[in-house]
Amino acid sequence: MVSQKEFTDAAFNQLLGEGKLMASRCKKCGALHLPPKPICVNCQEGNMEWTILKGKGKLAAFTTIAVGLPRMIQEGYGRDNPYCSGIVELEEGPRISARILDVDARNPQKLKVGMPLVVDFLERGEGENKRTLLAFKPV
Amino acid sequence: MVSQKEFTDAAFNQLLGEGKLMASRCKKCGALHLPPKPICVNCQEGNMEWTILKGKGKLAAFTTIAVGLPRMIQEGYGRDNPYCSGIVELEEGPRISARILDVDARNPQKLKVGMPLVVDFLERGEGENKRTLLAFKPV
Amino acid sequence: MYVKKRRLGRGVAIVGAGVSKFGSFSDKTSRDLFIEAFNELKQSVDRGIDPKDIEALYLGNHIGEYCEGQSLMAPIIAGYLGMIPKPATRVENACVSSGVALREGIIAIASGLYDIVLVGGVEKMTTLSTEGVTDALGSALDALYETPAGFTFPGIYAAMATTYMDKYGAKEEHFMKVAIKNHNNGALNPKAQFNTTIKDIMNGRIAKAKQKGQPIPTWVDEIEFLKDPKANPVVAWPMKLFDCSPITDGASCLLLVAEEVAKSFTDTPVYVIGTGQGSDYPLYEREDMTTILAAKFAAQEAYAMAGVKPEDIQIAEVHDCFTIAELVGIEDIGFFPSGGAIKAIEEGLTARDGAKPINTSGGLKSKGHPVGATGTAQAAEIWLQMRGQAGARQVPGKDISLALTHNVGGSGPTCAIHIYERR
Amino acid sequence: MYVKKRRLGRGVAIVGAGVSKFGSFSDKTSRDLFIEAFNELKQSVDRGIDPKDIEALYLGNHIGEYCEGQSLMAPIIAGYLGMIPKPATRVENACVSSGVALREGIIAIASGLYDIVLVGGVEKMTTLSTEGVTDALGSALDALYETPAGFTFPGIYAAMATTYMDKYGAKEEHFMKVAIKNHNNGALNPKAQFNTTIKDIMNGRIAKAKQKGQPIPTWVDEIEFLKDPKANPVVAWPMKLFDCSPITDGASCLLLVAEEVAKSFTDTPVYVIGTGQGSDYPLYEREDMTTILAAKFAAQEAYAMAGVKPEDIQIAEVHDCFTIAELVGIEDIGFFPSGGAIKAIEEGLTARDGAKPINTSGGLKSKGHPVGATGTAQAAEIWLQMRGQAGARQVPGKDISLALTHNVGGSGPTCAIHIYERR
Ligand SMILES: [Zn+2]
Ligand SMILES: [Zn+2]
Repeated sequence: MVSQKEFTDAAFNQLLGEGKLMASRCKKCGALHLPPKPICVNCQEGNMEWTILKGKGKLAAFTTIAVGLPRMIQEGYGRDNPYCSGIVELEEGPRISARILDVDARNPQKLKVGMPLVVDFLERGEGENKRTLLAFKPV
Repeated sequence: MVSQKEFTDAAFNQLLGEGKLMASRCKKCGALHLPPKPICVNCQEGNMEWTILKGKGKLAAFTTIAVGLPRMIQEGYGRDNPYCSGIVELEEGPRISARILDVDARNPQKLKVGMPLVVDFLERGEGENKRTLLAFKPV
Repeated sequence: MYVKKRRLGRGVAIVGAGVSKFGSFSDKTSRDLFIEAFNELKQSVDRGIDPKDIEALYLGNHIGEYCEGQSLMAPIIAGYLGMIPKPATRVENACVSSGVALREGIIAIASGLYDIVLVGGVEKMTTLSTEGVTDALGSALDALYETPAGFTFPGIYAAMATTYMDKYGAKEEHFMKVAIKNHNNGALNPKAQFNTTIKDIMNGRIAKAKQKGQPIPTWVDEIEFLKDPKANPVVAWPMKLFDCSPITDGASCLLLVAEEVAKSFTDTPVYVIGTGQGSDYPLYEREDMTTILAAKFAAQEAYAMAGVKPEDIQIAEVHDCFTIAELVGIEDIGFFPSGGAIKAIEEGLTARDGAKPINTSGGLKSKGHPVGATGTAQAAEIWLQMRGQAGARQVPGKDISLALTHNVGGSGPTCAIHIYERR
Repeated sequence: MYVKKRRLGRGVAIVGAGVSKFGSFSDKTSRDLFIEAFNELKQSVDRGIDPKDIEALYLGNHIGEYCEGQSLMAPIIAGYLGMIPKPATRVENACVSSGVALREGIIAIASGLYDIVLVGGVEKMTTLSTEGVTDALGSALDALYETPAGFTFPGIYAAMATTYMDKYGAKEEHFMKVAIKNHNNGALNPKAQFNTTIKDIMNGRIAKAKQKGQPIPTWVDEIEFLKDPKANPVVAWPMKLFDCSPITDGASCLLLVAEEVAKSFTDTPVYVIGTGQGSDYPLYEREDMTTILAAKFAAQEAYAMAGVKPEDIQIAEVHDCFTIAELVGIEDIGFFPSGGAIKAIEEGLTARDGAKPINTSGGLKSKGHPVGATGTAQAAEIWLQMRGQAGARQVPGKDISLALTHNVGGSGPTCAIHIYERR
């Protein structure tokens, strides 16, 4: 019962694991919060509901990273094999940080702010450490 | 030339590696600083000299640790094999924290504040990570 | 020790307080915990508070880097509370992080810069193993000269305990009695991590042994239970499991306002009339290892500012991260003479119905010790006691008009003390 | 955006400043670095200061836990300075840690609590590998939603750069010109980590290639050098090696006193007449990703308190942790309109001899960026420039009586801005 979950990072991640990108919506003013927030930043109300997002959006900002985080180096990325991280603006309005897949990270000049993207879910880790990461890829 | 070293942790440790326990002494007021300090805490003067300590003292405070630091667990210590850490008051006056060796850490009641100790130097690590740790043991 | 009599430019009052449940919550982050405390705070402000009116946040947090890989936590928390673009600052002074955040909030209001400030603290510790927490809290020791000697955080307090035992003749039983007292109080605090007496823990173990058909322990009282190394194993002798505060997730916060506007929030503000903070060397460099100079200095400053004496204070929350710390603490704040804490705990003077009730909340020992949240959680307990809202653990037979909190960081290199008044 | 006009209870002045050499020093700890800065500070106070008269320390430090396994650093530093039992507090707001420490010192004096306060910062970064530093600084991002996306600290500024390029048409050359300008200044700063121009670095490489009999590079100017991926590899596109501030060990500190006692320390105090601090969401949540609301809010607060306008300010130290940050920064403080930084850097307006000299110290880019020390190091540069003591890099033809520092934490969730006056 998605609608009964608390509006926490744990719930958001569990939903990602189910292939759902969900935001919290303020029942009073309608503001969407992604990642979910339990108190509305707009009107300070604490009456929220879960809402599912279509997972369609456009690239709002990006970078291709050659000197990566340790976890990314462990995935095989590095100076000769950069990866792309971006901020995606969803059709519903909110923006979120995500891995950007299926792009040529060695030629960042070819990537454009505004390019259309669709959500993807990236599984990492095993067993207890299994986690679903939010990702997007070109349409 | 010990007397030309800066009064730093690096110098103190290098001296430990040479088997020397050394303090900084304020040339103005004579106060001893162990570990070495470059500015005298007593009179705010910055004119110090190195002085070697005899390495004799007594136990001023102690504990036997069953739930140890990760580095001590790596050395093989643990709940069934506690180690002793203590604070030693040297004959020259200053006190310092040190490993306490050659005592029965399973029977801490037998250890006494005031018991006489003598300095020892404990080598840990290899190559670049080699480090000499300050230790004391019963006379 | 010369203590300058200091005056603040303006008076400050607490008009709201909130504390999350303390415990182990695998699905809650620091943000979730702080929001839980903040929601309670909002409810506690008698005439209400619009979060948009809050002008600044001071947030205490100690080991967020180790536990959640998160530094720069204050603006993130501010973002969840809807406080952007107001200033948000993290204070890190180990276990006195939010005690100092409280002090900074008071100072900021006194400066004239703000009228309404949120102060608080949070710690999310249970993401780490016991070994990981030992490592993380160990960072509050002197990393160059204490940790190479193998000292842990319990270990350094244990060393303090051995000098205290040597100098004043304290026995392990005295430490145990502190734990028993604080669990007795924590059993009455629904927010406490260990919301139960040590006697009930003991009886529970006996019942469980019976149920499982195991050999039935023969403990006749709590002291015997605590002397059994199977029930109460050594962590760092003479500190055993029941001498140590637990690993805790939790958050707490206070709403501070300038004295002149306090009555627009509530008819019964709690005024902060004294604040003191001090520093000390690592344990090995202290002249006297049975006392904490940082606490003595902070106490003298706070008393001087408040214009009151230790004998005027009716109750106190005292930093009992380890049982030895409470004994040293009640001496450092002048409630008892040096070594006098032994007699005080023997005679029950610090019990909830004693002459000087200490740690009615259950203390860090029983309530739990989310390190960065502890300072403002202590003040939140005083807030409840002074307003007569502490429920089952309300101090009996006393109308509390003067109280004190004593919050220590690390092994004592830092301490913040506050004195509270209900007029 | 409504900005309340705030007033401090008392005025505050800087009467001394010290900065350690910035660079990579394998045998120095945080303590050694801070003492080096403090020794210079003591020399800088015209009529002298007895450290025993200092009443409190506010210390900025960001990643001491990662670099030295040390939290609770403030009282340790206080101990080395002979300040025990005076209060010592660590402020952690990432790269604005000492900028906020400065603000807290000002607030504390304004409150009436202290007359003489030491503020400063320190970072000892070179104990870690580049990978380790990337991990440690990454803790200042949103650990729940930015680091899982792979963002690093350079990466998040790089993302900001792509939106800035998209919105205003900035090219990679504009970022490069910021680096060239700041190295030109840093070449004149003997404390700078990179005490050399990019042209000299380029010519050095050419000379080295000749000497070694290697193919001689054909760069005709610094821009060509910086466009060569072998000379200037991508870190996080479009940010390349020469767009990024280095990994630095260093410390800095300031002596703050109440305005009414300033003249007893020096005839030429530098008065702090405006302080502002703001917060913002992580980058992904900001309405406009080409500006930092925390900085705009802090600037407006500081200008309102000081009663001056951007056009009145003669020089500024601006937080150029990455070259894009300086462009955004000089817009956020109102020196140039949105997108106007492009033209400013093209036309040399921010050069040392330009209309609005920015980062005469060399900035974080060339001087180095020991993160916790940067805020008070910026103020120390202003102190020198305002007193005409900046040596070879003294701004020509200007008698500096109004200046500003802009110090940002993380990707912009926090910012502190100060305005200084010489009367
Ligand atoms: Zn709403
Ligand atoms: Zn001296």
